Amino acid sequence: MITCGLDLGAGSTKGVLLEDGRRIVATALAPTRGHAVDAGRTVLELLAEEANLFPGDIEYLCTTGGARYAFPDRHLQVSDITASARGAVFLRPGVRHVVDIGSQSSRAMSVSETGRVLRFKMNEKCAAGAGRFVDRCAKYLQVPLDEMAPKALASTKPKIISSVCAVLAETEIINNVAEDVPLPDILMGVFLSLAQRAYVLMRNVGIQPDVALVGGLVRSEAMVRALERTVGAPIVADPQAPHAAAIGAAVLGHSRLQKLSQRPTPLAAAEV
Amino acid sequence: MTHPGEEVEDGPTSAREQQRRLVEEYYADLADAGGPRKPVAYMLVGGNLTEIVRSFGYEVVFPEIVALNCAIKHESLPNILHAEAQGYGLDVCGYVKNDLGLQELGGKTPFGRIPPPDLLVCSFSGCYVYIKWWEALAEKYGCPLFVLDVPYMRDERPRSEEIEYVVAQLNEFIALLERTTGRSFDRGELRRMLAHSRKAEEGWVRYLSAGRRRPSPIEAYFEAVFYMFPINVLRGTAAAADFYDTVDAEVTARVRAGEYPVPEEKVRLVVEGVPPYPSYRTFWDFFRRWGAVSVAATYPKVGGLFDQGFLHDPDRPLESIAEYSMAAYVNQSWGLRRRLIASYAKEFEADAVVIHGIKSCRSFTAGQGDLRDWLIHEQGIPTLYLESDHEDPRYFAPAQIKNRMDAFFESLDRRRSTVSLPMVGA
Amino acid sequence: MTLVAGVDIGSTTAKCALIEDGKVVGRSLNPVGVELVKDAERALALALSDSGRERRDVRAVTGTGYGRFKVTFGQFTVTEIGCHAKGAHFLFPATRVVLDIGGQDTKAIKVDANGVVIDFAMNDKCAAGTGRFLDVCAGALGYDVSEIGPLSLGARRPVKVTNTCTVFAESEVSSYVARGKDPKDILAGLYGSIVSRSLSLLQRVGVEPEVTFTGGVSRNEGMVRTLRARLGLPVNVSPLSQFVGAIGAALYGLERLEAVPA
Amino acid sequence: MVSDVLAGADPDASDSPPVLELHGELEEFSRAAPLDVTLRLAREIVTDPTYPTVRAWTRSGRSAVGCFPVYTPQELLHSIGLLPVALHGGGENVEISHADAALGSFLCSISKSTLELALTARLAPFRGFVFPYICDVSRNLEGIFARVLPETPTYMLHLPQNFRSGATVRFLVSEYRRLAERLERAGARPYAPGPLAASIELFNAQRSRIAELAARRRAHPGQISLAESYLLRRLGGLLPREIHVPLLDRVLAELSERPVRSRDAIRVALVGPFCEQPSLDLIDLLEQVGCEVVDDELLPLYGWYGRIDPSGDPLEALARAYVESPVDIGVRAAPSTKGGAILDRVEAANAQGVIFLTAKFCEPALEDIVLYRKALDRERIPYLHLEFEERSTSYEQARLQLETFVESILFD
Repeated sequence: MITCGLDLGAGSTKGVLLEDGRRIVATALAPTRGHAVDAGRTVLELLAEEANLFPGDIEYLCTTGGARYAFPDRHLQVSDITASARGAVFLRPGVRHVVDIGSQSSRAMSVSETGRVLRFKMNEKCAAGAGRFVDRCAKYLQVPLDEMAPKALASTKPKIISSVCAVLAETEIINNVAEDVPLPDILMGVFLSLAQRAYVLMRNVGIQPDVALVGGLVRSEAMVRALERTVGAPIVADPQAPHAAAIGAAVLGHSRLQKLSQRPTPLAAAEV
Repeated sequence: MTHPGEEVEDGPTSAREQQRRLVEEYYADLADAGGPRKPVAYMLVGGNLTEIVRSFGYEVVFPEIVALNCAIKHESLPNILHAEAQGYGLDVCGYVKNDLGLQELGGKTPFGRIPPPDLLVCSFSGCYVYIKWWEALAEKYGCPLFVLDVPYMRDERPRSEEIEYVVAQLNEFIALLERTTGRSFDRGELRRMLAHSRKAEEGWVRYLSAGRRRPSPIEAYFEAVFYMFPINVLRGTAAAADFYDTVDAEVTARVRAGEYPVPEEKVRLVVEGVPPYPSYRTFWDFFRRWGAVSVAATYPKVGGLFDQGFLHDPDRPLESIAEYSMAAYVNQSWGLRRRLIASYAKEFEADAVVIHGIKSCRSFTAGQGDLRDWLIHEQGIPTLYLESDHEDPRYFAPAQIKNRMDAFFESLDRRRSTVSLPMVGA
Repeated sequence: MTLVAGVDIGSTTAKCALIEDGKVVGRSLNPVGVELVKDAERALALALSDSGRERRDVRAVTGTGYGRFKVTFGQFTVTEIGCHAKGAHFLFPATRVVLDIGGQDTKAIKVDANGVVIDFAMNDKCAAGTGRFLDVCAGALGYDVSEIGPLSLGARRPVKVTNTCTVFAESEVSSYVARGKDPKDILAGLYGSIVSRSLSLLQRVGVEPEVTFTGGVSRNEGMVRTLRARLGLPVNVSPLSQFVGAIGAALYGLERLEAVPA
Repeated sequence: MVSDVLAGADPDASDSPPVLELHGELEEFSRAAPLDVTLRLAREIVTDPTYPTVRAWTRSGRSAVGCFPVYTPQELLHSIGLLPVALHGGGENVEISHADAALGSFLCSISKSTLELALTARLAPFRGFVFPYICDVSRNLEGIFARVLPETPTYMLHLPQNFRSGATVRFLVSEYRRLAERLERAGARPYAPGPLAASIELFNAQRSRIAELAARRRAHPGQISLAESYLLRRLGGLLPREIHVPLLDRVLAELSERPVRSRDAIRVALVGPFCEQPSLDLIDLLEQVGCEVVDDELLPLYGWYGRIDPSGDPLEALARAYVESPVDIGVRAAPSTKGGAILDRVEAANAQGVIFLTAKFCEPALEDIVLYRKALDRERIPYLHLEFEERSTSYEQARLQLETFVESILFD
């Protein structure tokens, strides 16, 4: 039984193929570039190629992410919060708290042992607490994005940014530069500021170990360290975590498919 | 000049020393958990009932004042973040979040631990959030909650039916205190306390009216804030009454010695609004750079409009308490507030008005933009509007505030056609 | 025959104007990085080479903008609010209201007949409605901010842009793009949103003719048209509108020199 | 007595207006029309910030008074010959360009848009305004109105917060008398007990019809959508009640013939939008994502009390009804505890979860939520908190969170 999870995000589109709800047989990623449907189809082709399957072998397709309704060839769509929680618990069954620092919003979720969302909270007011903040800082400080984290890790006295506006925070950073604050301290300050904002969300839903970080920034070691330092607990950062939402969608797709196959109703009836 | 607990930079004076000692003693008494402690009533500053509860042997805690003490000592943010983790949103009053965060964290303040309440008195005078705040405390502590409903002040003087309503509630409050303490109401004791209050209030009014002098020997906003402590917290005691004698003597001495809040008074201001406590000193410095002195301010009136004649009267105890409660500054309708500010500007010969809006305080702040408009366009008074927060350091942007203040004082300066730009590094 | 310089260090660009005998004789504009003192020096050097003058000819340098304290080689500093007022008055003597939309803030300034500030209002809580807002949203549309000026002309059904947060507005724009909206209509919606925030600031100081529009965003034709339409008034825009702050600063320095002879 | 009032007759015939003269929209609403036509018209009226029904009413020289939410003694205003009209801000169609300057940045949309309407002359049909003390912003707004519309009487109605004092009813009666005196100039006649008793009966009739509508929705959720029932309630604050009551009678009759849809949805209580109202799109979204709203705080004005007996002193009866009301919302000191109140509500409505839908910057709501949450957490009842603003066209964030909430209850 092959189910597919497709996470149609604003920046990139991610997909996974799951066999019998247990084993990931393929993962793929493509930039979205404003064309979610095309990116989704590309990812499907990549997945099929990697798993050596025909796209038709996929029995159930569940979409998630901002463009989850835009993709026509789906059986079901679920919210990316629901999906990333399921995905995080699939990857690490001990996880009870998931924090997702995405490009435009951050979310914290407390989850059950099956990955069901018990409570969640996302930043709504202002985007200062989201990953895009890091991109903008990189641009402003003229540091390539992939060098942000290694440089930040050299920090000894990080300078935390207090402004709640992502744009005005840049002014604060520039002031720090003008005041000769060392670059690593400014960079680490950026990650710590993000971590602190995430921590407010996390405390709001209640923190229980294990805590997992998902979303794009999970690849940044500085982000993981900053979060560990702020939370005062180890953070699970699975290498597959950027695909957590796609994985969760595939997992939910699998359980839905199982339920449907117990009934005589043909699959087409479940299409939305 | 300094504030409760801050290091003195400009050399101590007797009033400041005495004030600091009063603050320390007050917190020390509260923290004294060793012996049998006095029962504690939590109360709000505006239109408070200090004398009544003190006459029943209660000590009083004002969480607003605790909150400002935390903020000025840069200790408010952890409390605020703790409250946000409990679910209080970004836009909730900073005082509320500081207090409820602090309560959850065990009552620790920069001056010592404050005890939990035995009685909650919600003097609902001038701020709706008071009700919400006291409901939360009541749910946490399960102690009796008394809501004193104080009608909003819409006429120059309270109306008879309003006074009757408040007095009826005060009598019900006294009956509650008799039940909770097992003591009977001692009218004589209340009168003695009100006599102390009266003396303190008259001294406080004398101090504030010194701003009429040119140059002003007092700083009616920044300095007054710490001289407010006895009038708001210790009212009803002899210590509060005596404190203002010391202040009197100090003001007289300053005038004699020619010592003023700034070396050369260049701009006389009326200041409206709650101070940005987390950046109190930085904010004050922005004024001093320009030789600006507050000669009158509305914030020192949050505890009572004594200068408008709303003084406690031992011969009319409950009636005068009712009138005093209604006349709390923030309980004044906008029409009354506007007229008061304009009258300060006129009587204290101010050059301009500075309004400091508080992001998380709707009671004080909603409508200050309209006030600004009225002062500029109908009263012809140059007015500057600034915005930050009274508790939350995240909302004080020094560069932005300084920029606005510099621009404002530059333009005031130029309008008087004196060219005196500060030099680089000034 | 006094040559004076004004150096305006903003959040995104450094500008310099040289003034002599009531004329702008040199100017420069360059992006700012992380070394503001050097950026300020470069601004002056570029303006000097633009004018063909020497550093020693300059009698006074006045710094303005949020980085005014980084013009360490200058004699005076003035806030950009005073400078925009003075500069606008210099370019359009009948100016009574100045609207300056810069990289991170927007200001409405009321001036008297002599170009002295009477009142001003600025955006406070965030960068909504500033030049940066436009910058980011242009990016979301796949354009550089310098290209989008004429693009909204001919919009038929401007979209409604309601998000106040620059970063969220970016995603709102992206979602309009994804829904296949005409970029013309999206831009027109953005201009409408920025202008309506600006109007709110203008209301605070009171609108009366003449209105002069300054700052980087005033170079955008679509914005100027939208502002004119919404105000129902003519709006002055000088070809030097990005230099208004620097011009004002230079003039302040001149005034100071005249008041206090060397 | 109601039928007398509806027919335009009045017990104090000497100083009462003659039969209702109807124009424009008023005429349309008084005609029998199919439900969908009524709802379409209602949607237009409710989202039109220029108050067409009020303009129609005032065209023949009658006066209307604008009432800021949440509670105003409309019966009293009606009895002195005024049409009490609920002010609910500007909705999504009013752009704020003047009001920000007067009020400040960190304030709810309804205060800003209501002031914007005043500053742009769209409240010109009103002859007076009442601002109840439901929060500091409403209270302060009165002072700004008094300055910007100096010719129009305004009143800040002090709604008492001490519900235990023996003196509260007497004080509230004095407040009501002051209110009537203040608006007498705008009204047709001074306060008198007879007309008030008649007005109370009219509003009793309106409340009973609205309660009936709510009961129908509870019994057959699929028969009428939340947005539809909300629209019908909203109309009640915009139409003369003499028109609204028969209109609801016609609606109730027609509803019985509507087919009952059934669908798979979670039952939720909607808490928080008591003053500023979410847009119709947002209300629809709740149902679209799979929520069945079984209890809500939308337009709480009608649920303040049931029937008031106007015999005796009707003014005292009105004041007593307010003071003794069991309503427990953010702008009233809690009769018991907030935590207990939310659990009672969830149980009474048999809800599976709670959605807190609060206006941005609405401080009373934001503060209550924490107490509500603690109680819900203890009982493991799921909840979701969303903030909304009037002028918002994009609901992607709201949809994402609502779907997550529904999914968290639907999927194991």
